[in-house]
Amino acid sequence: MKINVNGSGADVAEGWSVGDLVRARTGEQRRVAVARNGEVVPRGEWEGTPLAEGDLVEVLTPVAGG
Amino acid sequence: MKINVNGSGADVAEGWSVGDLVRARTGEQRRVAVARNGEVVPRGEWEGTPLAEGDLVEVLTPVAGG
Amino acid sequence: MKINVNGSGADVAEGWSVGDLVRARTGEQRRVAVARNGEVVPRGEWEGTPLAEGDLVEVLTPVAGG
Amino acid sequence: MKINVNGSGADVAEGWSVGDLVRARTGEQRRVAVARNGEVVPRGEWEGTPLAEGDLVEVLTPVAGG
Amino acid sequence: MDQLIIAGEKFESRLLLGTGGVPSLEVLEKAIAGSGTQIVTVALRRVEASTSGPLIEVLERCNVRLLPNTAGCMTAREAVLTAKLAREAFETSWVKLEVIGDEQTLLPDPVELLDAAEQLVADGFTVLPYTNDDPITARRLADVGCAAVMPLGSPIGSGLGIRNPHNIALIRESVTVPVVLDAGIGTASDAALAMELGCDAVLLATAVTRARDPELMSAAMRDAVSAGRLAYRAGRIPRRWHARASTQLAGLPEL
Amino acid sequence: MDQLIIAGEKFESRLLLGTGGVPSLEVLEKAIAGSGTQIVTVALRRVEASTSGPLIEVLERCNVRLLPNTAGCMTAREAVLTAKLAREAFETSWVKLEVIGDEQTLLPDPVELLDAAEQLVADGFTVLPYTNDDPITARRLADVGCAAVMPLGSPIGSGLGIRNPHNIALIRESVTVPVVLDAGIGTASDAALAMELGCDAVLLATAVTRARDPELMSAAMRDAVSAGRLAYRAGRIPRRWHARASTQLAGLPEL
Amino acid sequence: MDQLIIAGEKFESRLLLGTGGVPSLEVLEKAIAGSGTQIVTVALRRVEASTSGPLIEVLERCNVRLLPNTAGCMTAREAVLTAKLAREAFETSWVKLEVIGDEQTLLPDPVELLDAAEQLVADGFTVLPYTNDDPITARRLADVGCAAVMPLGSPIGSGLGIRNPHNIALIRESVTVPVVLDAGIGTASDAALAMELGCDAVLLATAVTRARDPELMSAAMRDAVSAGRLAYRAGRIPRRWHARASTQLAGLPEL
Amino acid sequence: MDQLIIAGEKFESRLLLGTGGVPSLEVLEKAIAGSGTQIVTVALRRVEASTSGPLIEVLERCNVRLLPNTAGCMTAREAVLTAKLAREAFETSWVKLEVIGDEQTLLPDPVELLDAAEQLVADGFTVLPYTNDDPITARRLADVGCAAVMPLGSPIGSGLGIRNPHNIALIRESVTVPVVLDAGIGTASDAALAMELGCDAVLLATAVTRARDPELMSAAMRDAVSAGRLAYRAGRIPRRWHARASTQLAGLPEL
Repeated sequence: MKINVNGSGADVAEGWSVGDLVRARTGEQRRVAVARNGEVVPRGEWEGTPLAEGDLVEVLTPVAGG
Repeated sequence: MKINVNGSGADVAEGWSVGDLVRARTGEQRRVAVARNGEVVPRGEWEGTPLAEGDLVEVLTPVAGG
Repeated sequence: MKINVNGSGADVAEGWSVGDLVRARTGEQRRVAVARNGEVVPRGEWEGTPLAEGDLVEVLTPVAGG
Repeated sequence: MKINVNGSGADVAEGWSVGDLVRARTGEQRRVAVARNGEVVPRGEWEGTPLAEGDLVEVLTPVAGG
Repeated sequence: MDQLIIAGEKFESRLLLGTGGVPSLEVLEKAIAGSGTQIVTVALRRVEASTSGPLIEVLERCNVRLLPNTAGCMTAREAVLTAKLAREAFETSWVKLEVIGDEQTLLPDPVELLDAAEQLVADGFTVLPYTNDDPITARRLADVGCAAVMPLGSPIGSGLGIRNPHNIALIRESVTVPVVLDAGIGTASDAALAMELGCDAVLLATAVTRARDPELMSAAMRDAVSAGRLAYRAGRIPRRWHARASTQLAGLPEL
Repeated sequence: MDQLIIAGEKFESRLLLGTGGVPSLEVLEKAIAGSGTQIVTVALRRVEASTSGPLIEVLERCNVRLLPNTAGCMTAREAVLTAKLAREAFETSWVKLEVIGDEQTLLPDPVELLDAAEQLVADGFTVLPYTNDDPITARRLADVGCAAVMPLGSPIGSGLGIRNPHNIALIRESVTVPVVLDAGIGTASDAALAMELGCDAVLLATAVTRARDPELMSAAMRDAVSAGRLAYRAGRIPRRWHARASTQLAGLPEL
Repeated sequence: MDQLIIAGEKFESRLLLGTGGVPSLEVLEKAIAGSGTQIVTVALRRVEASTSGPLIEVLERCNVRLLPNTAGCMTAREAVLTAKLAREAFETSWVKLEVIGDEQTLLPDPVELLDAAEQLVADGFTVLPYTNDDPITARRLADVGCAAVMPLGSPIGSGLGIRNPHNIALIRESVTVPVVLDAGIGTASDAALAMELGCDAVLLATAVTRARDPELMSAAMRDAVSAGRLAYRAGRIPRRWHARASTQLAGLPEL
Repeated sequence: MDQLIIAGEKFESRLLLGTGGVPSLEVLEKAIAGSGTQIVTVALRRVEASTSGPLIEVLERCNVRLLPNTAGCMTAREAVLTAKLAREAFETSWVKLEVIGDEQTLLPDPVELLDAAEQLVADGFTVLPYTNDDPITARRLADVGCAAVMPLGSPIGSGLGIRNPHNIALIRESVTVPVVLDAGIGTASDAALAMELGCDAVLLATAVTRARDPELMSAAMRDAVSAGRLAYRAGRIPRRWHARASTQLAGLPEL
């Protein structure tokens, strides 16, 4: 299933949830935030939120900032 | 007929037009502009525009300005 | 004997020394400095320095200053 | 006869005057000023002022200046 | 020739003169003549409040373009309606757009100003907005089609000059329409500085009309704007930390 | 008429022009004409070092008063002798007295300067000393009989403008002879400010001679000095913390 | 005690520290300690781009409040979504709201900023907006319910200090919420001046993180903010044109 | 340790405090404690004029070095004699040398000052001269053997701050002895700026003694001097015309 993660195309297994994707992308999951198709996906809904073909997902993490 | 002209109440004859009012208010009519109930009344329509009970009219003239 | 002390005329006994004058002018004598006729009179020479008619004497003491 | 003109040694004939030197150094003589051994030599005295062994002479001319 | 061009119209003078605060029409006429201005601002008020007598006759004699303002308006709606009334009264679609956010500072309200500018441009006006010195707001005003942008140097009538030259220079970088320094000018060097920063013109009123001698000050401002413009075109020397001799050291005598 | 008077001599122009740094005599002639100056500074150097060709012919054509300087001198003795040589060469007893204390900043040495000024005044010179912006030194120079005082705005050729306007204003308060702002001017607004501070004239060289376009800048400086002088005479408006409306609020319509 | 209070929360330190630009987390930890700050800004980026290692562990060790920003957003929509993501990631409803209008100056866009602020306040955020130095925009931000206003001194990272102190003082007059000077601070005296103008706090990053010695500069800023605040409370002496003797003349001897 | 060293003597504090203008000795004692100063200036006056009561006891309690001044002297002769009297009274050869040229501005007279400095150095004094901001005069004072130079920021008691930072920086370049910014400080940021310019210390009186709350202001000045010194040592960021992002753009999400 083709989706877009952080600006690049990605191929993920059918039935993957946002939680699966986050785990695949980052070890440290505290302080991580996820947006799917322009909406926030609250941490509590990661597992219950399946990914769909063509999803635009952003997986974000803290950095130093002004 | 009671109307409001430049912020004060005024009593004008039935059937008076905007043109009648302007003449009553100022000798010099060049460079004068009139608003009636929040809309501009173009010079060309002064005579053809009757006043109505409760009208809010502003009759304005040039002054020095920054 | 007429002398001038701190800008005003003063009458002092014959044979008075600078030391006598200082004692007469100020109780606290530490931190006091004396000029006589435009010269410093060191503390050690106060007693041995007789005053003479017409002397110009300045008896100075500390004040707050910028 | 050895003298110093404008910072460099120069060899001039016995009996040369300041006037001779100026003529030798510059065609245009208007607006020229001469110092000899730290003194101004007025234009009127150029011819009557003989040069002497070891003289320090400055021959100056106008330049643009702030 | 080095002309000021606004909305395709050419002007020899780069000084716009506000008429507010003049002690008399005689003084106004002298100040207009002394300043050499070709654009003069005017306003509209209720007929009862008009005290300035035959203002229009004087201005027509001076043969200047009239630029009505919307002074006193605090919302886009008021400003737009005032602009339309001015178009009727003065038979011009040019307007100095003012939308004030505060009566103490008379500083413009960026949101209302942009809203009004957009409406008036759509209605065919030639809009010259009085704005603050924020480069972003200035660029947005240009983007919506204003014929020029008129950033302030400091609050109207304050005489505090150009408080933030850096912003004025940034505005000059960020728009292509003419930049007119409007408000805050106190004296001649302020006007010269505005032009040196790259402004295309200066608009001022109080600095002349309330000066001890308005006629003399109007000539001062004429020369100041000319001086600043010429200096801008001539290209100033760079600033140096240390000195640079203006007289050659070569050939210095040993005395 | 509003004339500049130095040592009893009257001038229409309040701009004195230094000639150092000009790219060519053609440019110099244009700059002198453009600036409208009536007083031009010159220097003396060894004949071998003279590169400026028929400088004198050009200056005579321009019909300006020559003001020789003592640039490069670091002691009173050198400066006095240089002044005497200049009197011979240029047939004038006027001198711009410079005694420098440091080759990097070219700042004047107050002690040597005062010494030289006193000697030259005693010898009948009309002394115009280039000094720093210290009001005490300026007053002392006036006290010893200088015909004017010429405080700097900032170091020669630095283009840093007037670094301490407060001192220039204090100098204006403390002497009765003309005050000529000399050195540091970078652009037109600097010259205008000098005049607004009460200076009687401005002397500059580098700002014009090393500008990208010296002729254009010479006209800028002419207008800037005029603007600043007119503004000084006209009496500027006071500075205000808040705004003051330039359009009456009375009669504002309710729209 | 003289505490800073934002949204009801009390802080001993009036210095907010941005973490951008730090050479290393070791340096960041020292700078946080040296500055005495209790509020530190952070940002969100894609996981691949995170280079700062265990940033969060360090910040948790420092026991400071995290203030996420919306840096890089150019529309209200982006900023609002970014704020919501930050709320998820950092478990705080506090946000430093940035909506930039231009990538070269990084100046805020007043229209988008006000729009975003209004939405976020409605959604329960504690909004600290980075704004320009326009008093009208600042007042509007306070009016829509922002917990503080954070006007700039000059562009982010420019080190140009406070370009328009007059505007900062006007902002202080026009709002009751805390005023935090944000952006432009270059060195200690800039931070002290901000506090003397009546600001309640200072937010800076580059001035410390890119200084030659960030740890030393963090201590400088701690002392500067304290100095400026104390001076503001102590009440400075008035400015005088002339001098006032600090040593009495009475009793001066005749020597 | 970063100590101030004058004439071989080491000090932890870089703030010198003048005592003139204090409302009471109680306040003075608190201000000395609050400022952390280790050097305090005093003066001599006729016994009849002494109003300050047990000043010396207070100062001895504070355990500070006394620095007598020659305030009020207008000639080298007066100043030299006053210094000698002070040496007698205070049993110290240190002296803050003041020779004033004008009672309205209290500006130093460079000629008399240099003369007095030379005499006192020859007589074994440790001379700390109060001078104007002229780099040449400062260098000459160092050349004659002064232990430090103390240029003014602006006239004594004026609170006008540092009118010419460029000159202070040039003085710092031109001498190797300590530079102490003396006179003109109005508030904390002025003192911080002095240190950032490279001054080794700041001497102030009025700014603290006549502040609304002298004790609070003394603490402000302590922190300001510390802040400015730390910033000077830390190395400030360069000034930039445009912005520089303090948050990375890399990894910015597309939202």
